[in-house]
Amino acid sequence: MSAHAATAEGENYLNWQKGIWSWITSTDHKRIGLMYLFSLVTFFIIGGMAALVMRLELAQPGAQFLDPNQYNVMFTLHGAIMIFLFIVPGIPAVLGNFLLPLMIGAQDVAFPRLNLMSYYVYLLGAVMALIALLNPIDTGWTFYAPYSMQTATGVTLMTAAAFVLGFSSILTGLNFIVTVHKLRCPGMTWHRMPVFVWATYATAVIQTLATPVVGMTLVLLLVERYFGIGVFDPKLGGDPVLFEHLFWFYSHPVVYIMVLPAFGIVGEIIPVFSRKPLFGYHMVCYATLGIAVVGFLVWAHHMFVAGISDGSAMYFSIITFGVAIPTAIKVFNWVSTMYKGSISLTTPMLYAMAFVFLFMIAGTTGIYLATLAVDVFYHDTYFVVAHFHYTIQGGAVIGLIAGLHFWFPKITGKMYNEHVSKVAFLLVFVGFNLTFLPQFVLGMEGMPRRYFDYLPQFAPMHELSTIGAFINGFGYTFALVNLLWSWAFGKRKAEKNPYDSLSLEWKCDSPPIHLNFETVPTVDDYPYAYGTPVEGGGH
Amino acid sequence: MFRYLPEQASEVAPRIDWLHNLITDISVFFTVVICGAMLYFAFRYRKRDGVDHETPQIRGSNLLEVIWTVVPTIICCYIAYYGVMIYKDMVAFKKDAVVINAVGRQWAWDFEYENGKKTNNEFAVPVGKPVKLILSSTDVLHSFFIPAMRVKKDAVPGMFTSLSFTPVKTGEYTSFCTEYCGKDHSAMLATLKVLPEAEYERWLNDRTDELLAAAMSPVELGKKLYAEKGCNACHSLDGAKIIGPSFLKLYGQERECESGNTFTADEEYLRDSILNPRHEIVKGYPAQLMPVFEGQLDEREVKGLVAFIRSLDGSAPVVEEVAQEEEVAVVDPSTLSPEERGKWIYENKLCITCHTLDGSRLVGPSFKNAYGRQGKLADGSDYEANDEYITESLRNPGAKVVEGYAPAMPPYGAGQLSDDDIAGLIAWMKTVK
Amino acid sequence: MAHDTHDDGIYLKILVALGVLTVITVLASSKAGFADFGTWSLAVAMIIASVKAGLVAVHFMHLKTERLDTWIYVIFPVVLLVLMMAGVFIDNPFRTGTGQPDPGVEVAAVEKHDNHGHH
Amino acid sequence: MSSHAAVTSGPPEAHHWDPQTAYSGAKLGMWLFLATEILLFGVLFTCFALYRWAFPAEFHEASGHLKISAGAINTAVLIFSSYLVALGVGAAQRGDNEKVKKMTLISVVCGLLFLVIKSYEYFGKFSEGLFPATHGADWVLYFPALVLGVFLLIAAALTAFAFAAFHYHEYSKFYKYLGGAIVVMVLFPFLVSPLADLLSSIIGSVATLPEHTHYAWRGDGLTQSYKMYFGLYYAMTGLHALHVILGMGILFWVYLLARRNRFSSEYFTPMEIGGLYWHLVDLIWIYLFPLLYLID
Repeated sequence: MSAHAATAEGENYLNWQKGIWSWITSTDHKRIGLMYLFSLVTFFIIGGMAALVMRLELAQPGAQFLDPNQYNVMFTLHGAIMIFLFIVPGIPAVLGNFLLPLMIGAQDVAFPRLNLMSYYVYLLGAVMALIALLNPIDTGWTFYAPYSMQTATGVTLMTAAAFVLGFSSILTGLNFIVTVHKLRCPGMTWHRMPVFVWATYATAVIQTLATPVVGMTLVLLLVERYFGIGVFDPKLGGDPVLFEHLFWFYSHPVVYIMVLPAFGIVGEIIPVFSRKPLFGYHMVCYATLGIAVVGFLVWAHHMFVAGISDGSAMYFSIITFGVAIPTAIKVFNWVSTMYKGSISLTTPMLYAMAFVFLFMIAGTTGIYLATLAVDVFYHDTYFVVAHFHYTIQGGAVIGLIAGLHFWFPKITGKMYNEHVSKVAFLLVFVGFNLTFLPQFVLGMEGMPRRYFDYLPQFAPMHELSTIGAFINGFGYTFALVNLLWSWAFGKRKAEKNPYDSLSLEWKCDSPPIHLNFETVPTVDDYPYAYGTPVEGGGH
Repeated sequence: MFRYLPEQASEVAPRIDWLHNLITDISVFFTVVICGAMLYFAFRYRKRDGVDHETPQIRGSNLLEVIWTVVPTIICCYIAYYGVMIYKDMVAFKKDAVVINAVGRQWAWDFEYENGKKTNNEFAVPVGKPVKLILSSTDVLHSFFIPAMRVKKDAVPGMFTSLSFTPVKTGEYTSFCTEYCGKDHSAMLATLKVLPEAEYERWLNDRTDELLAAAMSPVELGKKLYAEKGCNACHSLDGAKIIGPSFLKLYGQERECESGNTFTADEEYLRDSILNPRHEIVKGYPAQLMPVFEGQLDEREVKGLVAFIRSLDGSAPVVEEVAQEEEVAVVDPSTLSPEERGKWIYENKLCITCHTLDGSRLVGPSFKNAYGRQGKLADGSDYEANDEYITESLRNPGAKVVEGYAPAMPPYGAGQLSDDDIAGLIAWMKTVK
Repeated sequence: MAHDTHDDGIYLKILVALGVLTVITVLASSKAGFADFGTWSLAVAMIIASVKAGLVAVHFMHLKTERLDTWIYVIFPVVLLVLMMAGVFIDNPFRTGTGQPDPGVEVAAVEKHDNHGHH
Repeated sequence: MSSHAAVTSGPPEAHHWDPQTAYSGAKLGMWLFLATEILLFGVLFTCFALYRWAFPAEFHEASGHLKISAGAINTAVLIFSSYLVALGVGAAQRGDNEKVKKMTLISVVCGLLFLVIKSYEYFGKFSEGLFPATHGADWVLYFPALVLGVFLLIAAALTAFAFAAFHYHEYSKFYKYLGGAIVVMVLFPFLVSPLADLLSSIIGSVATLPEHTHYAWRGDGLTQSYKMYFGLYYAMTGLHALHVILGMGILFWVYLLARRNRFSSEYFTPMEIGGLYWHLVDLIWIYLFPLLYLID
């Protein structure tokens, strides 16, 4: 490593170069991570608005202020924006970009300019998605054939936007895989890497290998809409179930792109605030890779009633349980980490513990949907809506916010206000549960999803859910505003390692200098060696 | 707890509910144990007065890892096995099943029986005998879901799919479309009537509405099809544009199409627009939306629709009554005994959608031994379900709402229920035990 | 940079091998060649193509000198491709459509079925 | 793709890793990109495999239309160019820039020859009426999308040149290119509709279909699955041709580097990367040729 100009006192990646130009042409993984953060939060707000409008409409049976077409547009935009523009880039693009090089002792990702290019490809996709709002699409985020072939609404632009965003996701994944393989600092063997790096690596594998499949499927959809090449439309001899196969071959692994990084973050937070090593570190790492690999085998559990053969339905039902087991192992390991620890209930720890509770509900409700006979009843009902909100919102979004709070001192160099953030946590937790527990009940009562209007018997639960949705929305705004306020006007400076973590990213300054480390760090043990060694403590 | 599943009306429902409740119990147990342990650890080993105390460096234990890998695997295998076994019985081929063709189309279900009887958004099956629905779709994906029977299958255009169940309880059950299919996806409901054997046979061979249709004048047939085939979802009768052009004063108008050529809306143009709507799209209207009716409507039905459209020249104001079943019903309530009248009112005046007979709660309280029931009202005062209370609850339900129930019941004025009707209802409710 | 300089001889041998295999695959087809493998023509064509692809990958693309991590990201996508096709092909050919007796699923008589000892 | 130090002076490039790991990192990155290409084509292979199983007779009959001679020549052309590129990589490793220039140039010419043969085949099919036309009157439907694509390509190219200029510190050229990109993107909303109408009227008159049937193919009277074979044929060979063009672009970029004799035994990564991509393009055609042309 060639030497570089010694950094002046108080100079860090935020202030070493001034001006907007230095930001938008910066190939520094930390600045790119922040640019992603602000883009993602804006789309989180847009997607959240669509959700609140839907919940207002559904508060009472009968049409309130939307007509069916507008409602269909709302739930499609909520789905498409939240998934393609917020949560799929989500944790890997923000915290992955910011922390991966720091955690493995590198100065930057493997291909810095490719990293900047993938941000601009993301922006291009985002611009196309915003233009697509003018003639909004109403096919649902799944673009199922043959409706997406026949509807006159603007399917083209939103599908093209999804393709471009997929391309950005591939480039980020590719970048991270090469970074983890080639840029680990001396001593950082695979078994000394933090769990968040394992999770980001597993996510990068899925991003790189699953996204091309949906990219090609969406291109085939567009080509069929315009050139009449009959691959999915039954009028042209195609098979709509084939579209479902190809779509879900990507869309199931994508849910692991969303949730695996959150597992990584919780695996980082709990040991630090329990002052205890992460229990069963090796099992947690292998479970992460296990989920990523088995995630590719199970896609047709979304299609049990789609008309696939009974034999394949039985296969996919049985193999889907293979994903439930590694997830259970992870939860057991997190809770065992807290045994005999010295636990301080800071905000990140509260979010991590809330994550464990919410993911218990998410995981166990997944068992219903994996069981063939029960999924025939539950498929496409509100039970599924509640399940995937518990996994995505209860899992990935809570994980992202926990990560933002935990690494806030490292990113900004300041401390956030602890009390305000705890109030915000309470609002988020209560609001989220109040929104989606009633939806489990709706699912049990057999209410289908994507319904503009419903029978009076479902009314009470929808009222509860709408109230919960607004508390939830307010809770998130409150939490994010608190972070923004503390960054802009916060007085309390954060020292280098406020929580005495052993992980590498806390060895550099907060906020870190442009090239992360003054001298190349070396590592001789995994970053969870807290507490005094005891015999029989395992390796 | 968490028992919210709808009533078990098919042979396989108890087994599915058994498996469902088994998973519920296991899930609740593990969630309570794990989150309880987490909270206990957080409290028991909390950091006291700001200083971290000694913590053992336990990195892991292979024994524990093996245990919590093997135990969940065993549980998962058990659940997966029964999930597959019950499904296998659900889809197994049943020799003498009643076969019904169910065709989904944008926003309605058409049923056809083996003896040629066709019904719209409603079908009946005999209790106790297996039923097989052969599903198909004429346009986009739909899905046929009967919650009470615990069955669901997508209706995929271009291929057949089938679902089978064996109803064990008579009654009326709602079925939903659960695969998103466009504008009125949420209005695409069908009613399943499970009838005793004899009544089913009578219903199957009761072709009165088809005879009625045969005797109908073309304009009346056209009006009936206008409602039944879902034309009203897109074409209005009062000149307003919903999605397609309004039928008011349509006949004889000049129609300028996207392809540039213009037509006068005569019989030929209307006939072609109904059977192959996508050939000529009028300027300003979305293409590719109207379903193709060729092969759906026979010649006589098309002539009826055309005659109906021709009759809308704005001279006679057309009151669009939604085809109410009651009018066509053979039964005249006044001829029945009070108890039978009460039962008939219960089934046909929509009480059934909110009040059950088996004690389970829907939107309103169950009618099972409701007469004479005492309890608390929302405002805390007590109530006793005697004659005056029931009459008032019907005429002005908002006055006294039972605690814990939503004030969602519509008032039944003199126009809907006469005093004799209410007396019959009260008499019948006394018999509901 | 220590790496063995490929002498061009190997590449020529590979070129010849590929040419020969191409000729074989053309002759082995019923359209242009004379051999008619009937239903097996797809399998034969795919085997020959895979051999050619293997030659290109190992020699031209220097997979021979690559370490394990590159090999993983060559094998894994091919496995995923096979998985995708397998998933589609255990579904389409076995759809029972109108619920005719599915060969795999035995016929359930109408009377009460013994359902594995629970209520 | 390489992150090697810029030849000219300027702000310290974050060459944060030594040339050996940079080389192996670039190769791993390229292999990952090839993995995505394999899966991209994999979707088309899956669709083809399914519909060939579903409609064997029509696919057999339809594949009779293809000229096996053209396919065989194309296979030979691609294999030969793949051989040349392999020689080029060997030459680059020895720092022999002259040979690299020759090899890459001939390969680009081979790619061109491939495209010529391909277009000859395509127009042969068009004349037989096997042309995937869209719904009659809506032929103009996708011209705005085409125009949008062209604008985006121009804007993207200009920004790419701007970055290149920025990288080599020619700031004057950098502002020129970036200004051009912004102007193009600003003009786009005003120009798109009139331009689309203009384009559609010129081409529309030529391509309008005799009758306005929905999803009508020129070769009417063919069964749906017959048309589907050609739909998949155009999709697979079209996407492959696009990748041939991309490969030619990369090889030409390597040619430019060789012209500035940048290659030495220490630094030849671009040639290696370009070679990997070209070999993949050849590898995919090795599978396409028997699947589409030979099997019955």
